[in-house]
Amino acid sequence: MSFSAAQIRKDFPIFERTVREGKRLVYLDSGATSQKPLAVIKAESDFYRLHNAAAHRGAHQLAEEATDAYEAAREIVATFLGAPGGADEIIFTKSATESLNLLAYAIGNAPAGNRFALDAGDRIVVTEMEHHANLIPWQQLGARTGAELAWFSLTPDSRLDLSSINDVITSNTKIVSVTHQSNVLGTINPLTGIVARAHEVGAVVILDACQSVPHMAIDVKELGVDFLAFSGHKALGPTGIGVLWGHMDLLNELPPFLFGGSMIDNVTMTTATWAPVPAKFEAGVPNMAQAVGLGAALNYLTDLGMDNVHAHESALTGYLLTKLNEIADLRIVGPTTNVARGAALSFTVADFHPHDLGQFLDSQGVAVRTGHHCAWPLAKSMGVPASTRASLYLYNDENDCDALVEGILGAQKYFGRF
Amino acid sequence: MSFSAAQIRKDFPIFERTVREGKRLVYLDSGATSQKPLAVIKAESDFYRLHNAAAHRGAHQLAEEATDAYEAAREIVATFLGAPGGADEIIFTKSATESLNLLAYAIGNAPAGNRFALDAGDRIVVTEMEHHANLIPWQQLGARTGAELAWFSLTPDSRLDLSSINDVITSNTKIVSVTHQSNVLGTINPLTGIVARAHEVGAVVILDACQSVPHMAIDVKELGVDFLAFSGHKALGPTGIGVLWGHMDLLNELPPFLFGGSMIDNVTMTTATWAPVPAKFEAGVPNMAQAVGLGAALNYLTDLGMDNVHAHESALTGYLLTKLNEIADLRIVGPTTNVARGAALSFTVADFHPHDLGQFLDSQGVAVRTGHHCAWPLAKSMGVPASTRASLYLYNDENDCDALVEGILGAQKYFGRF
Amino acid sequence: MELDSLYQEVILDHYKHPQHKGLSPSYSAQVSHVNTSCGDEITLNINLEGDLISELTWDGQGCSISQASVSMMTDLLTGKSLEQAAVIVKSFSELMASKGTSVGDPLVLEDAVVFAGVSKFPGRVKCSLLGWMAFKDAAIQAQAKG
Amino acid sequence: MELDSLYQEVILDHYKHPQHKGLSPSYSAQVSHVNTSCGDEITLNINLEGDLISELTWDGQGCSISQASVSMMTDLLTGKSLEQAAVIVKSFSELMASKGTSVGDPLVLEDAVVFAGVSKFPGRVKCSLLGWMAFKDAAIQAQAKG
Ligand SMILES: Cc1ncc(COP(=O)(O)O)c(C=O)c1O
Ligand SMILES: Cc1ncc(COP(=O)(O)O)c(C=O)c1O
Repeated sequence: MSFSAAQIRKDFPIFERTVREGKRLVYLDSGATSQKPLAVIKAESDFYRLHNAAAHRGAHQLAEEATDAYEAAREIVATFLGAPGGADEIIFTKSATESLNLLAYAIGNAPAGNRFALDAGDRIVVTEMEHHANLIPWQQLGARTGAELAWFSLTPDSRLDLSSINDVITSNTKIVSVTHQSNVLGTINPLTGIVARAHEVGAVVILDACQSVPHMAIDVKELGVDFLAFSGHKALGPTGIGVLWGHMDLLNELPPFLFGGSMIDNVTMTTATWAPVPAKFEAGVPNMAQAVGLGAALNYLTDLGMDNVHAHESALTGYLLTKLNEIADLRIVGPTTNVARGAALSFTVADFHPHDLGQFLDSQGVAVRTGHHCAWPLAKSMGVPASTRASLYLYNDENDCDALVEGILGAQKYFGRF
Repeated sequence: MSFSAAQIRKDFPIFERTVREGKRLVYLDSGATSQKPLAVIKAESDFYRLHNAAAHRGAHQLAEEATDAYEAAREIVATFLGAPGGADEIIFTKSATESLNLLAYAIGNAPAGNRFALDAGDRIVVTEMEHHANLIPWQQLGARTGAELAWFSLTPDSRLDLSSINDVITSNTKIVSVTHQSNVLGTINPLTGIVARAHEVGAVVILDACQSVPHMAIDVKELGVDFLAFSGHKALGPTGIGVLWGHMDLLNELPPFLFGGSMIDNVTMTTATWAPVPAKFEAGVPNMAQAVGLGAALNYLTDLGMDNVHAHESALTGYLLTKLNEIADLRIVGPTTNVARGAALSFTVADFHPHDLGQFLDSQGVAVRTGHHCAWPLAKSMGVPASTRASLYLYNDENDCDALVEGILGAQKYFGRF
Repeated sequence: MELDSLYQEVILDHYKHPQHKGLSPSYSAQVSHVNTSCGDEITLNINLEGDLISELTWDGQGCSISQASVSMMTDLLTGKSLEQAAVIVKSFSELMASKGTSVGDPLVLEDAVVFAGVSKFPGRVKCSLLGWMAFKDAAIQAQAKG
Repeated sequence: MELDSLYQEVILDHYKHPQHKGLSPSYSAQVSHVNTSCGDEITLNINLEGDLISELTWDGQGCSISQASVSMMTDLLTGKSLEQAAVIVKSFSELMASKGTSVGDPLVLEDAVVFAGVSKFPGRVKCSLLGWMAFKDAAIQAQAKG
């Protein structure tokens, strides 16, 4: 079966609508959130229609069915990521943002003697291309514990500067948290050296995989990282669901984050002990329908084959890069060649403000994102306070890329006339 | 229009199915989670089908529509609660559990000088009937800050013992966090005296309204509390959405909890400042579809009229209490009269274990919950390690109550034969 | 009635007349386990003579399934070697994970094969296993000491 | 084309030829505001003589809408009293909240009524208001000092 974006689009109800007075929807904002196939929408609504009850709680058939549906979703995620410890290593959160904050707070809760306990002599390492969600939690953890924050800066061609890796990941480094793929630059970071150095000094490696899990085959064993976070809504799944994966032995030692029902072992008025992983990290009635929807999304992706998805996006990225490089006054913010880069393409055009460019594109039915893309320090360090980002996914094709290019040329004409 | 549970049930697709080999579904577990009307299921799926995009982010029509839908939901919640400061006082979380943890962590983040800053000289007050979600976060905050945890115990008739209120809410009390209605006992707590005393000593009052917001008209101004938390899924809404309401001046002073995109004002590699409320408390791409679904749920309730819902449940509670009181060896765990109590009815029957009783009821199509209902300290203090709970909602009627009673009598026969 | 496959007579019999209930005054190891979802509790004393389980006694409260299961287990494992016990525990765990697809090996599990019916009820599997998990734990602790 | 109601000539004119751009060396108050969703920034200097806004200067970067809006605002408010300015700011804020339903009062807003077109684009309302919010802030600070 050959990969057909046109065919795939038929699975996504939103493409039946038009925008801005009858224009075809050219959705190039999947880096912010992806569209949802009918199978996902239906999985979520079928849960409510047929099986809705509180998982792990009621003593009745619906509760059993809800529990089965929720736990089956956990299995799907574990398989999708290749979790060595199976489904129990999968923790459902509301988003990648929560997953990363969970880690930062849980580490902050670690008592002295716990392997995660941090103090003023320790270091946390990130990169200059982090999304705010993988930067500010660590700034704050640093502020609370006294640990110092350090980071990899970038080379002129938008890659991590690993030349002085041993000076960044120092022997007192406890945490290294990096993005797999930049949501702005599209850069895919090489992990092997970082993982090796981090483990050499006894640090854990946390991967922000928001922009990779939806787009390429991931096997956490191969990556060698210790924790991984992603959001369902960027991977064809519902809003309100995220994932944290971690090695079982680390999750066992990590203190809990949110406290409440279902995460306890025993409770008195003044003390509490914790349930085994993953329950320990899932307080309260879970976001069951959303987990089930995410399961359907990952099944949809698996049926297509993640290697096929990736190949499609890669080819399309190459196509669009070539086209964009041909536009006068257009500057790509990120790698200009199609090597170790994903399908997020940010750029500026002459001195048109991205907000104006985005507005013109919108008037043509082309949906992009503009601004600093929640990576303000990166924007500042690149001297590009704002840019326009087109991000591609499995339902996009060359027509969409052409529409973008035409839109940019149209904007040059439209704003040029003044 | 008279209130007809039979008519209302037609709006809930799940009642079209049967359980356990063709039995009618008698759903008496709404205290754990409510069923969903079609309007809610459709609101969530329509969001994905028609308007899905990242709110507050994209520069395109879909993003505008998604933002409008999400913010409209905030307005609906504000109106539903009578928030004096309007929609900006409504913070969307994933659940009541997150709302309460948000408060505990944010308070823990307060620097010296901030009105929320806690230390070893301070006291936090809860009650003995709290759900784990409104107990353990405060235990942990106490452990982190040195603040002492104190609580109201219960009278023999399952009410808060307020006789020594001034000894419980002492002048060094900073936080008073109480449940509006016990999810086990059904007891509705009187708030006036607690609020008056708390405010007299300068403490803030936090209300766990999980079991009241779905069942009665709520006006936060009349209640006089400072913060209120509830979960959407118990109020006909989707899973994965919760609410925290707070007075604007308090929310302004409260430090943030989760860190990431959309909650910032300015960010450098080492520092960050915060956006205005409510954005400050909503990091990341929000659970938009779930917020929209919650909006539809509250609209559905408003259309019926919360006073009508409450009157219906109250009458039904009275009916069921009378019937249960007639059963030999049945002991109500909670107030035995229909005064200041909601529609959660827990009980034990002779020395049948609740798990066995619940199993028999399930075989008859009657869905109840058994166990300690996430309020283990309460269960222990009442000497009832586990009980069976029937909880009623707007779609239940006398037939459902009769089915429960018949089921209990059947269980007595079934287990009695041995 | 499907329920009858859960509440089989031998199960209710053990529930009404629990075996080995009442804790021995001395023990090689003592453990307490709870079922956090329903609050069921059990305390188990194990006495070892060398490799032999000379005595297993327990106390606790819970539903018919958890109580009958621990009662049957103490019957079954008393007098066995730790190796034999491990085989039985493994066989029981597998039965309980079978979701009603296995009938259990009567040569290994004896009367406890009636729990095949329980394995169809996912909400009750935990109840059945409460005592067995406590045993596993107690055996490890007793060996560690001994 | 609907877009034309957003990008009206007078707006693009102010964008290309911003008025009062370049910060005055001295000021009664100086404020900096950012639009956090797109990173637009503006610094505004206000000079008061008694109750009179004698000078408004600014610097910054941003989209055509935010830049044109601050440029027009400085034109409009310079020479006005703080009371008059408050009336104009209120009128402009109301126009921007109107979602395209108001045409604006030309007697109060003069050229700035062209922003009626912008009010139809919810994503751009924040851009239009950036400078005006800065002004409100600066006026308060200047008065507090004076
Ligand atoms: C009184 C009370 N508080 C808190 C909660 C926690 O709600 P959730 O699990 O939806 O976060 C519940 C329900 O489980 C409850 O009944
Ligand atoms: C690289 C990266 N990390 C983290 C996030 C945060 O994800 P979410 O907003 O879904 O929590 C995003 C997307 O917004 C992202 O692109």
